[in-house]
Amino acid sequence: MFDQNIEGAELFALPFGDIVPFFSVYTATLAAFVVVFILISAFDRPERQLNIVFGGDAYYAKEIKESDTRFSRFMAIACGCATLGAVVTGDVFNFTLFAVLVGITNIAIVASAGNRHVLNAAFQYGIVAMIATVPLFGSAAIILATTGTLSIWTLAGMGAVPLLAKALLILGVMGEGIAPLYIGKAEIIRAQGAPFVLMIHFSSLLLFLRVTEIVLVI
Amino acid sequence: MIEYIIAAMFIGLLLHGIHRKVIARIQGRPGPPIWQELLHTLKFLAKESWIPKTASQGVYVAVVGISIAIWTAALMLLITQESLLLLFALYVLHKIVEHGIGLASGSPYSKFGAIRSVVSAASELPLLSSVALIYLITGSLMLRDIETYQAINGPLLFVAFPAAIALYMVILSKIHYGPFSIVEAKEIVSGYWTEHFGVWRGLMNAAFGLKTFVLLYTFVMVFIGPIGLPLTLLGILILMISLSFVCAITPMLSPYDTVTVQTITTGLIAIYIIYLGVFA
Amino acid sequence: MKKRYVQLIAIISGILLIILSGAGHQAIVSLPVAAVLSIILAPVFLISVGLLFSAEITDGDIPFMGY
Amino acid sequence: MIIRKLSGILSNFTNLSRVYGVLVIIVILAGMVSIPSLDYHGDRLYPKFIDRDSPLDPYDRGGIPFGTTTVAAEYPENSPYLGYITAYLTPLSFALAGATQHMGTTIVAHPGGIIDEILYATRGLDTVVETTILFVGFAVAAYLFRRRENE
Repeated sequence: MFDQNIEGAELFALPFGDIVPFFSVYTATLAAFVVVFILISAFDRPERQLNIVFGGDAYYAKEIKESDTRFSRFMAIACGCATLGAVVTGDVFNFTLFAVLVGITNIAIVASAGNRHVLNAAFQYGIVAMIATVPLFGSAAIILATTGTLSIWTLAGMGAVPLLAKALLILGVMGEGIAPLYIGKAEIIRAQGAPFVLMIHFSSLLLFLRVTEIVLVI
Repeated sequence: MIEYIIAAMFIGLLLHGIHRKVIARIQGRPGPPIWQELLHTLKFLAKESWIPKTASQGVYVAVVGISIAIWTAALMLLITQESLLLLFALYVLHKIVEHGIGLASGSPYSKFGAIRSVVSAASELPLLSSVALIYLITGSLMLRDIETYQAINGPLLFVAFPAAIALYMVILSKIHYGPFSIVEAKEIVSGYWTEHFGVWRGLMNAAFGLKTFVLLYTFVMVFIGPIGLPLTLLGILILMISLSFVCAITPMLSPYDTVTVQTITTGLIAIYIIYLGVFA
Repeated sequence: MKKRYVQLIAIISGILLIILSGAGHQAIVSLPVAAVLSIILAPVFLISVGLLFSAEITDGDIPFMGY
Repeated sequence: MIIRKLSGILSNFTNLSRVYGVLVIIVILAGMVSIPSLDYHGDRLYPKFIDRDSPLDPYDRGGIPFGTTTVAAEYPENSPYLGYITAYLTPLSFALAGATQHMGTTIVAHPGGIIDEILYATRGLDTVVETTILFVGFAVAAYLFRRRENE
């Protein structure tokens, strides 16, 4: 059913009502990476950030509170699961929902940071992520109105989706943290807890990869 | 399979050496011998290695494995003639590796490298526009279809010239000493991999050799076409030398200027794609 | 990790990789399967071989936790 | 130089939402032009037949509880039990529906009501994700609130 010459052959599809998650060679590769990173963020302990006292040769290692780690870890795993959903789902609306979930969990991961600078950046990024829901859902609405379906399986290869919907979809995912808006993300990443912070960047890159595939396929 | 991996790593590291040599010669220095990077890698392998106490151990080790896996996968992709889009995905995932390497140790120096790597994430955008343009022209992203297309219609280099420029820029931003290589810039010690030493450093060196080989091979394969292994290797060598020339005579841009230049390039190509798709 | 375990991992993954490579060429295993398996095995093999190289200096636990 | 100026704007994260807003506006303005060329395909959307005289007004599906109810689906072969409980009302709802004409306005507040909506549109996973988004939002808010208390 799904054999586009864009992302390789279909390997497996899960008939799950109207939302059919499917694995092509492409999405299966992405899903494998997501699983690896979920495992890393679930089981790895955070690093201890070293701070240098400028003007001297002293340095000290920051300690992370156990309670902060727990929340970040939970949110990182949630973020990983949302990314996994976004990667394997076979439905445009479902994809946009997972994208929004990724946006929220991304901010949650750094919510425990004590650094004012990081929190400021997270706030700005949160505003963008919030605005981004408008183009995201707008694009899903336009796709449903103009084609009558949201299933990527049905839409694949039809070329029926208008350019406007594709542009809005890309723009929406961009709002979840893609260049050239990376500056917000770059500042956020100064927060500590490597396995969790890594997830912020990882999830938005995977969203970007998946949206590229969707836009090319539909 | 393993023989391809080892051979590709070997050639890639040799290309790195040639790169350094050409740059040195252009700048009027004698430069290191061309097998310097190979020796480097072997030297690092034989060094004492451990994991820093402040590091996040899992990430610290896993990123090394992941970087090898990513570029092995990219090589396998070329061998099995799978999708170009998947290659794009692997390239983007390489960003995570850079990032993870920088963050894992907790050292402020490598963290700077990691933050720059996030900032320079715009370097993926030209590749995206390149892939989209190729899809628009050939109607397929499978490498085998692209080869068939080129066997009939001649090299893509002329038909999809903007895509070639974009991919060239992408390779340029991944090569050492280039105008866009802010991530490995020397003013932040060794960039993101400052804290990876010994075995880890050696293996990463090998993985990055593999990366250079795969990227250059893709360029030749996609834009010039199936021309046999010896000619392809010659093409890779010529491409590498041209890249070294660019690296030797251009200064490094500041991080945000890099982002702006790459974004503008992508924007121009995107406009060209929309023009092709809508009006032509 | 003790040196013997690393040695064991290196040898097993190395042999598997060589078998895979041979099977791939003889078309006993299909090319994509061989490719996927070697992608998984390659990092294991290379890291364990690398650790063995450096183990010349530190016999005992490799890699040990440093400073 | 224009590149320098642009990177100056991009490098300040307080401009982030403004830059993004400008991008959205550009795309939407460009998109406005193309709207007349889009045509509406209502035929394949999930259809609803609204019976104004029913006490369950906007939500009346008709059909037999635990029997057949005509429900549109994208892939009917994936949902063999589609519409199975769509027409089901809890005893309380059933009694209310007999007593008043306005049951339809409150039906989502009853057990069976909201599930009915989900199953009717057969988009179960969407609703789960939506709820998860809300849950995560609450979790973050609660965490931030408690963090302030601790300090």
